[in-house]
Amino acid sequence: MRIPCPLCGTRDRREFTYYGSEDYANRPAADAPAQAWDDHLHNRDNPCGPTRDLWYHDPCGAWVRVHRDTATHAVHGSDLVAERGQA
Amino acid sequence: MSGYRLSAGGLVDRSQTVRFTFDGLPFTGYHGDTLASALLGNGVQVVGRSFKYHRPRGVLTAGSEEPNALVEVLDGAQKTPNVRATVQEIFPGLAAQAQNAWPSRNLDLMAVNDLLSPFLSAGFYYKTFMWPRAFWERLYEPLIRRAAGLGRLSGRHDESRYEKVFAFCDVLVIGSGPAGLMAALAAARSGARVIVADEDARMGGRLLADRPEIDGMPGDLWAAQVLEDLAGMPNVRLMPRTTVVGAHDQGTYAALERVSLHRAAPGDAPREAFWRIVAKRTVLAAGALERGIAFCNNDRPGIMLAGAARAYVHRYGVAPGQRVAVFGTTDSARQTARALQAAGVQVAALIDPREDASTLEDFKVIRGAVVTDTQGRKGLRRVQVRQGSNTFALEADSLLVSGGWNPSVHLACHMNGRPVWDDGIAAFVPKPGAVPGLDACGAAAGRFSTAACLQDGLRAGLAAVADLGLAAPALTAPQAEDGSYDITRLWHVPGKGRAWLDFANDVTVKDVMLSAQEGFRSVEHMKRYTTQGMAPDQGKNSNVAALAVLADATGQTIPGTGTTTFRPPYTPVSIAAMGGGGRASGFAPQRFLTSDAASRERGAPMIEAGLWYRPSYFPRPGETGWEVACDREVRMVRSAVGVCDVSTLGKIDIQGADAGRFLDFVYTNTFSTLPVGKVRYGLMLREDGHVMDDGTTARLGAQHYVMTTTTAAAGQVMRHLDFVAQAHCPDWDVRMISVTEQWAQFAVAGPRARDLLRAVLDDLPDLPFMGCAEVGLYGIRGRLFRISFSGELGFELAVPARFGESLFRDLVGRAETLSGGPYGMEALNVLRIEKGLITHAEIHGRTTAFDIGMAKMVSPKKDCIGKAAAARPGMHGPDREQLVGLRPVQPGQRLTAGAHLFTPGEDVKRENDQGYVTSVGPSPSLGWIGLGFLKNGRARVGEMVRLVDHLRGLDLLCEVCDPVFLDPAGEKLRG
Amino acid sequence: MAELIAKSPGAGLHLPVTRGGATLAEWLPGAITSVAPFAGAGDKVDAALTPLGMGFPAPNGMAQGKTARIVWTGRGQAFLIGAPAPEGLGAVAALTDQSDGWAGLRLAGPAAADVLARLVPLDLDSFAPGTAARSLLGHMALILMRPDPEVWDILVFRSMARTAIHELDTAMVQLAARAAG
Amino acid sequence: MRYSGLRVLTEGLFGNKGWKPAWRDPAPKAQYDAIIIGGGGHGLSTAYYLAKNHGLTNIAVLEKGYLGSGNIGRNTTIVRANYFLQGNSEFYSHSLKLWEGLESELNYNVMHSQRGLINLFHSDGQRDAFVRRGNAMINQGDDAILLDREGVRRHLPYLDFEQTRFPIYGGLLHPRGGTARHDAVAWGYARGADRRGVDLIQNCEVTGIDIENGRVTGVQTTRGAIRAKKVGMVVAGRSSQVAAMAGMRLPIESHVLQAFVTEGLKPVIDHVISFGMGHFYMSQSDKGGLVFGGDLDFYASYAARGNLPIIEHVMEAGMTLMPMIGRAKVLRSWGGIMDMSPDGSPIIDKTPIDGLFVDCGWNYGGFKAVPASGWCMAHLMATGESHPVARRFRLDRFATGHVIDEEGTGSQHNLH
Repeated sequence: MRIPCPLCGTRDRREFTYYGSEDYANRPAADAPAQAWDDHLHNRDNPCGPTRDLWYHDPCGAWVRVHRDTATHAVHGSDLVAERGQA
Repeated sequence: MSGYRLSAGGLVDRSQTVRFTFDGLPFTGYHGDTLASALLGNGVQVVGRSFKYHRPRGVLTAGSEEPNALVEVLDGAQKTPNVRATVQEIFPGLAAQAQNAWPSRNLDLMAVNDLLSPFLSAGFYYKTFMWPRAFWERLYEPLIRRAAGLGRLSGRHDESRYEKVFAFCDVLVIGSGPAGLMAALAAARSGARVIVADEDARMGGRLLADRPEIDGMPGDLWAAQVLEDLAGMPNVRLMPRTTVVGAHDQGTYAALERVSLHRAAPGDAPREAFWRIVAKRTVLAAGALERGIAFCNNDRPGIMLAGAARAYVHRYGVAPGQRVAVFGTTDSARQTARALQAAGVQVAALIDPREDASTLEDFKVIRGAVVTDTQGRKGLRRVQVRQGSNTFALEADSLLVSGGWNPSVHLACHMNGRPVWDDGIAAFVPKPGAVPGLDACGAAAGRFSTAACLQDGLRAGLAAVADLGLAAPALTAPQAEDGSYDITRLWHVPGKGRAWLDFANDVTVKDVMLSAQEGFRSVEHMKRYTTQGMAPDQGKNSNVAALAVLADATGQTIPGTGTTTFRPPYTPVSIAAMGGGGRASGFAPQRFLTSDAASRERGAPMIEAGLWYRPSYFPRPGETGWEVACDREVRMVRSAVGVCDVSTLGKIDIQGADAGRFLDFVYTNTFSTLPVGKVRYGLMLREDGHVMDDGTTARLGAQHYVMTTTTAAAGQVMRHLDFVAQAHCPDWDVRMISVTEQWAQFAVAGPRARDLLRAVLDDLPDLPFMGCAEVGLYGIRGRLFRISFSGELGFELAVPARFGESLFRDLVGRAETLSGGPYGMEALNVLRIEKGLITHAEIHGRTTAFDIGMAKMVSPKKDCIGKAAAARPGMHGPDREQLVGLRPVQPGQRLTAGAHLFTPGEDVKRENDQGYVTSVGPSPSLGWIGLGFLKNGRARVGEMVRLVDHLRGLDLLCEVCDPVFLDPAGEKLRG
Repeated sequence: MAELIAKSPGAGLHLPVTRGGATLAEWLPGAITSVAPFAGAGDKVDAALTPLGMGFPAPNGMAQGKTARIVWTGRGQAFLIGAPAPEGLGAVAALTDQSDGWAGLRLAGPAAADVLARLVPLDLDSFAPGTAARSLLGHMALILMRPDPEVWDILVFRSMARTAIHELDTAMVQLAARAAG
Repeated sequence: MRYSGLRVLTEGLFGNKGWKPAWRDPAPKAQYDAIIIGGGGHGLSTAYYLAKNHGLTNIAVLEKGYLGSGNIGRNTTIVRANYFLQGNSEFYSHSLKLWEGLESELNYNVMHSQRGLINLFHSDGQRDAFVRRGNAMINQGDDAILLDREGVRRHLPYLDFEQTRFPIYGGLLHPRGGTARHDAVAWGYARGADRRGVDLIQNCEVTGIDIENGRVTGVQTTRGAIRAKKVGMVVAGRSSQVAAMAGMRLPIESHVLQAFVTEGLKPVIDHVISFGMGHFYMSQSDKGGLVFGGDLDFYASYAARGNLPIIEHVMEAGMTLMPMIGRAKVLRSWGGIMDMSPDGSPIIDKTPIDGLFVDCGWNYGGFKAVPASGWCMAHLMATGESHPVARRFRLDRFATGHVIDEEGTGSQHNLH
């Protein structure tokens, strides 16, 4: 499997550390209700199909949001977590 | 004796005789022979025994799909089981043995199973061996295990060399037959970077086995010409002896190269290399595999696939028998009969089930006929033929069978795409697009004539080139035979006896029928119930026929029955090849301290800690065991001064206008208010509210901090900080980088620490506890932190790593003049337990700030990572196990980490479990002491608990105490 | 003792070594400073680097000045190698001294790329001379530079020098033995 | 039809013509007392125990493919009860006891073989953690023996004690740990459930869950609507998709776990070996293949296939620990779809919808749980109360913080 790092280019999966769904990047406000925190930390759409998830490119230190498909392993693109659009 | 070496012909080098042994007997072959061709050339017919019934078996194929001729090669630690004799090239001194036979392949006592076969039908073992219960493990299972299996491992470490390689190309061509060569030529001439991989030692594919005429020349010569052309191009890499075994995501292919398995003395060359090939486009030109026909006793030695027989004649100059019969449903059979006759082999008859088959041959053609049975236990003697209502016998020592050809669809199916049934050829073909970027062509796509293969290969090559945006070269396919493929479907000739499908696992037509009878009617159920297709050939020879039999039994069509899943690897790959480089210390990098050599010189046993090697203790002459040394080192620190290399701790440099604010966010406590020149202990939570790590962070400047992490968590913390910065506060001005390796850092601890530092530093600054400063020493700059992990007056001195070893030697030498010296991990551990300081033994991932008595460190004034989740009801309260100190009621008793705690008087059982011990150590002043977690522990200080360690036979009473055993007011470290 | 003895990461590790068409030697790059421009300070960082004849590099980039080289080493980060940080850089970028944190190795010769292909998951044919990359050497973090077509400069963590040299040497031995067969 | 050695003999003498189908092939009825969605190991055992322990026989198991088509047939067949934390401890202990009587219970030889499981450790700290676990096992009434280095050598003389990257300090031996024949477990439960009247309906995919006023009333399937007042979702690997039909969002992320088997070999490995530092475990099947695996591929996936980095990592782990397996050839690899929960422990609980129950989140420990999972899920569905050994496997424990995190890696699904 090969993952596109927006900085370094497409690299072998072995250069990356996986975190999980992009839900982890959307942190609730400190005073958000408990349900929001439960959803942030635990509950997942867990789609069989297109998804966006978070990968760390260990060599360059960039957190990358990858647009890919969990059913086919197709990778459609990626962006930097720090510069991610809201689309 | 049946097979023999023809007096001429073949592509072997008859000028080079090669001597080898099989089952201890000497044989000779020629350079270029496989073990199978050499054995056939020597008339050896029985090469092994079958898996279940231990039937004598001979060579069936001429490729890696061979189900029968699996042998052990080499001896001692080099012994290699389950080697395909059809792939293994002979070399001088090669020693091979038959396997799965006892005492020998010719007299195998396990063959009694063959007589018991009525009772050993599919799945019989699920129905019996259950009584009495204990007999399964003691009697039945050991018997089954001994009878099963194939070859033997040596039981000794595989010390050989293996290699892994990465490669990249524009076009990967898999297979070098007519289709592959044309594809490669098209791609290469366009300027694309091309890799051509072929399983065989010699490239050319079926062109070598069939030698069809191409542009007026024999196919093998045409192939040689094209290969020479390709070899001369700098953008082409030819990889013979290389099997592409797996198609993975984004154009990544796994391939196994047999680098030196054919060499008598490989020297330092690897045995095998495991390639990871990344290709923009792939042309699958892996050809097709011939399949047999199920008839009674179709597994006897001497029965071979028809196409394989042609390969033995043309490629190796070997005849499969003295008098051969040929039986087949396609013209492959006729072609074989002709080829053998042309080579001078006596052809008994061609048996063709087609009523309209031509009889115009120089040999007898029996049309509208089938083979119904065979005779000859250790070698074929007679073939029973039925033509219409007549049955008669043919004398033959070899029967060559063709039931049609199956395209090698495997790689095209590795990404879950199922192949598609093609009724015209009665076989499955690859589903286009099933593997992105992969295009099947030639026989692999069901196009069987040489001309069609050449044209289709060219098409695939040009298509790949066009996809890549390269200019197509001017290239046309050469002229070649273009016959149509005519097949009569014949999967199974009905009869009374056993007709084999899966030779390797001994699965017969009856087994598949029984499976359907018992309700195992889906193809996956049938496979799993009968083990059809699960043997070393993975059903390459038999799966399609088995499907057909199942479809027949269940009244479904073959495509309606479907296939089982194709999974990597295409051919089996050694663990050593895929694990190349992992042997011994190669599994993970080794990290060495700058003080490593100095510690080892002092005899320190080194222990592994997060890839690093750290000294356990520094033994002195006469000291026996670690406890004596540890005791001395602890006393030394408490009474004089000790030196310890703490460079393994993670160090992260954090700078920027928002650095303080950022630290406030990742730590539970506040750092933005920390004065420059001061150090603070910080507690870091995971977002789920549990403790991630702890350590000290120093403020070096207004916008400059350096954070310390534990050794184990250094990488995790760096990744976490990057995540928080990039995901949650990307606009903050924070810059982070690891400086762990830049600094060699040494703890200098004990009442005489200042004396030691004064001798080393240009000027010892008057640092308060938790202060830091830059210092000068020996003409260089270092950093001095007044922090302590021992409870003593303590400093950590950091210098650029190049000076680490020298400074360590200097500090230790000077410490010794002050009655001090180095101390290791054991003493460090006792020192910190005496002070109730925690490590990852305590913050093991399930502990909260509340558990370790640090709830108050979670600042109420600000948000921080983990704060919200830490507020969940289950994360605090009296039901939680809390950090406590433990000391035995009877002085001198030993404690053990891993023991569990109980309330005295209660039964020792899970329901009553009160907690457990995490760390223990022998304190010179207090005896054995420990840290542990106890339910509602802080409220129970002063109570007795019962400590039980079943595994080490310990059961004693302890007093619960505060985790800080020594100097609770901290007078020593502030002194 | 009047002074501390400086020890290079590769000291005692039996370099240089030549096997077949590749030579592995210790490479002593001199001063290494990490440069991470502060927010919005990109232009100022470029300006501060101008005296060295270089600017802040793009990803996978490397610039070679007369005495020094600057190499992209990660998101918002580069290593200035071979010269001290120029005046004023520290005010516009976070700097750290990395001179002692890395073991430098130089692999050179016609077989060098084939040796690296045993350990580095990069397309080395497409790795243009004068560029750099962050990647892996086996299981180790790697900064790889290709100053010349047949010269590869390698930085790995100092503590891993022994493993890196062992793995490179093993690849060299096996590659050379293949050629011999 | 009762299976026995005598039956095998008599059938063998008469051409094996008398064997009957292992289970019926019924058409779905319009209504059942209870429906189990999922004909894998857990679903089949749930149905079996609903019928056997609770007398509910008007029930159906709905399977979208063939019985046992999920992870029950794609695992490394390890059976053990060696947990540390309360919740897991009592549950897996219960499961192991059920395993120990499974052949006679089911009249089916599932080839449960207590070959002994050895967890290796490589430092003092790891030893203490394993001792803590071993003591918990004994406190629970199970078995554990601490082996020092020489003890490990006696059992596993072929390990590399000299050069391996992480030196072997010792091991924790769990004598009752072992393996079983995975498919046989599914088939044995299926046959047992069928014999008690349960309808096992294959090729019947659930496409919707009918809910009225907060109560479940039945399911929609590719073979029509089926009414039932109780529905159990036992569909590890597809839990999120099925739960979504009921409007639920589960704390589950699906991951791929690869496993491997080599060509057959004469007996060489007797135990189950677990090498935590390398994330590697191995045993040898009765057919002679070395069966082994490692860690997840670590990215969310439903593709049931993996990639090379983890494959290589697993092989490298094998080579550093026991290089005598180097020349064994991997015959086949496969990938299972794992329901990864945020604490690595499963869920057996009611849902906010009346009559709808969920059994999921088995991470990669589901095989050994098959008997107890079915036992406890059946108890829950029949009585409406959690079984005592499964009462901590609550759906709301993540919200409340009562997590059961054996690995201590926190709320990141792929780290367990």
